[in-house]
Amino acid sequence: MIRQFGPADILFIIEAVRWTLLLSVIAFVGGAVGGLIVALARSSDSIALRRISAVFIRIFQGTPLLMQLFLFYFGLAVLNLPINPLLAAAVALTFHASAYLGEIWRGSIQAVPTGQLEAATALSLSYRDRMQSVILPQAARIGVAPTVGFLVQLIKGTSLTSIIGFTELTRAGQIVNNATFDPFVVFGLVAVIYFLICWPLSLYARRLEARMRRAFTR
Amino acid sequence: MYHFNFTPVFDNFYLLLYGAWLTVRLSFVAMILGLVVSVLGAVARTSRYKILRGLVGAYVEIIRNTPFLIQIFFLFFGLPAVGIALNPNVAALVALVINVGAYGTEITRAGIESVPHGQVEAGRALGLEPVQIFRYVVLKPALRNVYPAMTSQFIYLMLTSSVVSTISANDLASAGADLNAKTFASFEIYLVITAMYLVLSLLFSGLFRLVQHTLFNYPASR
Amino acid sequence: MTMAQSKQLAVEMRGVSKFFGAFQALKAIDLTVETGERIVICGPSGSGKSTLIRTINQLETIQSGTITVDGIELTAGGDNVGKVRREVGMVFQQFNLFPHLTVLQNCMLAPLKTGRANKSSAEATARKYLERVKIPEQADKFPAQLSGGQQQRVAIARALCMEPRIMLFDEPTSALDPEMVKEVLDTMIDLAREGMTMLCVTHEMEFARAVADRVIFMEAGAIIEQGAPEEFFGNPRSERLRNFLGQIA
Amino acid sequence: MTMAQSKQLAVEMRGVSKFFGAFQALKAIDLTVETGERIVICGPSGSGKSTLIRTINQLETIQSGTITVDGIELTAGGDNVGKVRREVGMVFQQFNLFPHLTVLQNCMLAPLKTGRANKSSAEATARKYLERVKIPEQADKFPAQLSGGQQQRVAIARALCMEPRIMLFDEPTSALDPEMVKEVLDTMIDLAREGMTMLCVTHEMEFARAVADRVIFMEAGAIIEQGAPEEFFGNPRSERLRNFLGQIA
Amino acid sequence: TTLKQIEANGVLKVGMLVDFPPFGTMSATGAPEGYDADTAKALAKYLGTKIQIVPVTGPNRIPYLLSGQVDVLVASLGITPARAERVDFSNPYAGIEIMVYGKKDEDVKDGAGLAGKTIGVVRASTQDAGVTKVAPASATIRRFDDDAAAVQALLSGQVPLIGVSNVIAAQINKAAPGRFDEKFSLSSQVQGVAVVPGSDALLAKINAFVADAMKDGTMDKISEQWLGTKVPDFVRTGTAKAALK
Ligand SMILES: Nc1ncnc2c1ncn2[C@@H]1O[C@H](COP(=O)(O)OP(=O)(O)OP(=O)(O)O)[C@@H](O)[C@H]1O
Ligand SMILES: Nc1ncnc2c1ncn2[C@@H]1O[C@H](COP(=O)(O)OP(=O)(O)OP(=O)(O)O)[C@@H](O)[C@H]1O
Ligand SMILES: [Mg+2]
Ligand SMILES: [Mg+2]
Repeated sequence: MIRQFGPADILFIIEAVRWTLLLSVIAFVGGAVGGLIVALARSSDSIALRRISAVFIRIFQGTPLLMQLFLFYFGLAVLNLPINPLLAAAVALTFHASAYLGEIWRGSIQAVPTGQLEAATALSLSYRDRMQSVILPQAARIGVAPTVGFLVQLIKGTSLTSIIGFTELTRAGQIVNNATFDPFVVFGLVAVIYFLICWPLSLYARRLEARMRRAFTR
Repeated sequence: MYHFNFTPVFDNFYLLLYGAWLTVRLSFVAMILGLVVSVLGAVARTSRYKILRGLVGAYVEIIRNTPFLIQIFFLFFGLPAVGIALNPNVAALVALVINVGAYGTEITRAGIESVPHGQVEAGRALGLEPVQIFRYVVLKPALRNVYPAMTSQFIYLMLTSSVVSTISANDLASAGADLNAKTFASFEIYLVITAMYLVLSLLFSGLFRLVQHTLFNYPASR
Repeated sequence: MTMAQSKQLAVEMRGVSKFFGAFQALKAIDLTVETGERIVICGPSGSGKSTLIRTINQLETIQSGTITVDGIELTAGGDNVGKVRREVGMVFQQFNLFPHLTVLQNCMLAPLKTGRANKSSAEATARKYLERVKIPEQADKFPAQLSGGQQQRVAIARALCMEPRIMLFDEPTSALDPEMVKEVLDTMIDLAREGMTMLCVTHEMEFARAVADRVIFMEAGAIIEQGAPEEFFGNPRSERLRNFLGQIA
Repeated sequence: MTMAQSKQLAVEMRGVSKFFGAFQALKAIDLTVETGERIVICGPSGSGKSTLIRTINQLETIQSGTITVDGIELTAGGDNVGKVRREVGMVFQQFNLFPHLTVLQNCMLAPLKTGRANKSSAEATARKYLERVKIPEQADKFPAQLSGGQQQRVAIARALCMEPRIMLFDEPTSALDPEMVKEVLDTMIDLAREGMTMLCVTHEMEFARAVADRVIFMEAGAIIEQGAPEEFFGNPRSERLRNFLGQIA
Repeated sequence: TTLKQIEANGVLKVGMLVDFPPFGTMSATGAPEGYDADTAKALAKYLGTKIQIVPVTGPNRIPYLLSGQVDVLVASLGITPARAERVDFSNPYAGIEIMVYGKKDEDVKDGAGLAGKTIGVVRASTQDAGVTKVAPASATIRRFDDDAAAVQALLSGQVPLIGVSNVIAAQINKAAPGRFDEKFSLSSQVQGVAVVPGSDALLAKINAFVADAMKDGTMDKISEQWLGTKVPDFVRTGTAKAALK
């Protein structure tokens, strides 16, 4: 039954990339929405909102993504909610990304000088307008580099969805390896593919970061 | 309807506790060694020698852009081919150190670059050697400046270590998996383990705060 | 004081106290400012000058006392805070222009978002006030491309675009290089001459002499002395004020 | 100039040129400083004053010429740079105290690590010089807990703890608030009176008048004029120096 | 899920391993295949439903079943008393022999011979249970997540011995002829289709299917295709009850 590692296997692994990418996109989009809410709650005036969001962040940054995926998948089923793996992965990754992005963006929001908020307040802008027109555009500039950096982490993190049955890149590698017993070629290929996806993003993040530094030390 | 049954979990709780202790020990040693690697890496990354900078740069990029799972696979199954068969627990430790060292190198480098150049010049003007300047003038303020980034990387390291069970290394996650194999009370077990990881990360956060108070307890210059 | 009278007043503060934690930054301040009056506030660092004027548009909330601005009682709740902020313009030491918006956009933002003007009328107003502060040609630049003096004049124009009835200035020239102080002071003097009600924290005594109706000296959260400029500078009553004037001369 | 003579000299610079890329910051400077001499260097911004004194302890390397400090030729290689740095103390505009060390630790670090003293003698020396700069009671504070003037005095004490034969000062008072300038200048005057060889970049002309043996005026990387203070200030020969003195007065 | 519901849905959701060749694997085109896959397809055909194969892993296959993610497991699940406490088993549809296998020069003949040795197994597998039972305290048992990891550990020299099935052992022998041999047999083990406890109607139907398929040669065909032999007698005549004795 051992078969030679062949073109079909390469194709199988490469095709699995779409799951890696799809899950990353879902997690990022979900995390962006959730992260914005968390960041706003974290930097709001309401003590209750700040506390709740802090606990949320604590939990999701304080436990392994592996465990989160597992609990969401089996847990929702335990609660008699019929769910499919894609939905479970989407929910778990979204929560995970929300916690991290929320924390990154809270930092960005707080890095905007307080004078900006005061000026906007003195101009009698509403909370919504202050955030939308004054604070968030500036925070976005500060936060874009660490956000791209986190995206890399998220892409790598989707490898853990294999535990709930996703045949994404890492899992595809394991499956092919089980049939071919050729771990170096198989995992080497998998590593190279991850690198090709992640490295450009890392470089981009570093460029953005350097640009930010220049903008501030001008 | 699922029937919750925590009895098997708590009957075997000592196994999980032992696993948690292994995770703490593994992460803690990896943090210390990772810090050493980070500092050395950062020095190399800011050194005059282009080759050294390039090598460390490649190390950092490769590690940061591939999943930990793949790295640990290579280390455990790959090294025996060149005659180095690491015991799974050692392999897990080495993999974690290599991994956190890559992130830590970047963080520490940013810290070193955040120390004003005037500090180095003052050291030079006082007749200190470059190594002394690094050790006594630059290092502490550099680490202080990036301490929050470093500690959250350490927490992340502790959470990532849950993956080492794949190479049969022993930790909290593998203790849970073994218990799962015996009792099949999966949901209960993972719930408890997740809570235990949360407690561990809170404990580590507390430890880091304590370290900050004792080690970096000087007022920031304006 | 009857209701009818207080309507004439631009600002009326009664027993205003402000605490930061246990520290009392304002100690039962009483202050009335008439419509059209120009007030200069001075005093040593930390005496509460900024805190005082920031309570007027509620950038700082107060713990006791009442503040009435243009007949609107701030502490009465409702949307009074919002109403007052629309009547009161503020200029900061650090300019606080929005760096991601052009000069024109900085000036148009608040009128547009508060529903005060539509796009074309907001732009017309913005250009009018940029003209008034003498930098109409900078409308499409970003703040970072302007000198400090120009930025501060944009900040003044931005506040004016809300057509406020009262203007607050918090050390508007102290972050400026010496050669730019004059251009900003000139703008402020123009404004004062046109009859704007102004409260201005500044140590520019020439400005005080030129336009102030009244100069107020604060120390340790209290108003120690106040009077018309000639009297204030020529004949300071308290020892502390004499010392202070000696230092800043 | 014979060998025997140059031994008497604290600093001897011959044809020293310094380039930053293509830009020449020092243009074939010749300068001799006798032991015990007090020199003040002034000149417009960018004229090369800092660069000049920084070449003396090799914070800046030079491209041509020779520098001899206390008989040790700097450009000759070997451990000469280290030797010279141990003979030369330096005080910076920005203090550059080590923020993570207490005042005492700041003063003890270099003597301990260069093997000049053991722990107890280093501490004794440190306390002696902290006494000399009049802040013995601050020994256990961190730099950030001190005022600017106090920090600069600690910086002076720190340099003195290496018991240098020559002290370099690069605008030691220009980052200070006005009320703190005097305390630092007083410390420097004391030091000068005790006979320390000093090279001091400063625009404090009173200091120059009080203690300088010679004042040097630089412009565009060259020494344009030099002389004793009375002559230098009273009777400036060049047009440029006259202009410069007019500006800073 | 009850039999009625499955019939009403028209789809049988089957949990299957895809990293356990030749029982469950992925073809080069990404479709599940193997002994289990063919058995599952035959079962679905027998029930008159469509089939949906859900890939599961060794450690999580039982939770999959119990949480309702799948209707049945055809996942090379050996019939053991511990598992029978959580799930109900059909009569066996396949069987394997579990053995300790390792380097030629390792001199091990029985459980006691494992003293002081390191042995790799797949976590939560029958081998795990078997080795754990016979190995003395001084033996080190290393538990891996799947067969590939355990086999890889053997091939790379990380462990000198592993607990495996005869099927995997045959594959290793093909990959590395002459390096390894069988040390001793742990047990023969039969595998059953697993259902949620109490699904009696479903279980009865599955048992009927197994009996039919054994008789009409369906299972023999599957076995010949994937294992190269007919269904052995200990499977053909075995029952779930007997296996749990
Ligand atoms: N957010 C705050 N939290 C705590 N204390 C504050 C805060 N803002 C101001 N203070 C304190 O209140 C006092 C008055 O401050 P304020 O800024 O009004 O002084 P000021 O007269 O404007 O001084 P300056 O001339 O330095 O601007 C000071 O002692 C200051 O330390
Ligand atoms: N590291 C450097 N790289 C490039 N150019 C430099 C560097 N340091 C100094 N310069 C240039 O050399 C010239 C002399 O600089 P220097 O700092 O010695 O001037 P200065 O007389 O001390 O001026 P200031 O009074 O502003 O301190 C300046 O034109 C400066 O721009
Ligand atoms: Mg103020
Ligand atoms: Mg200089």
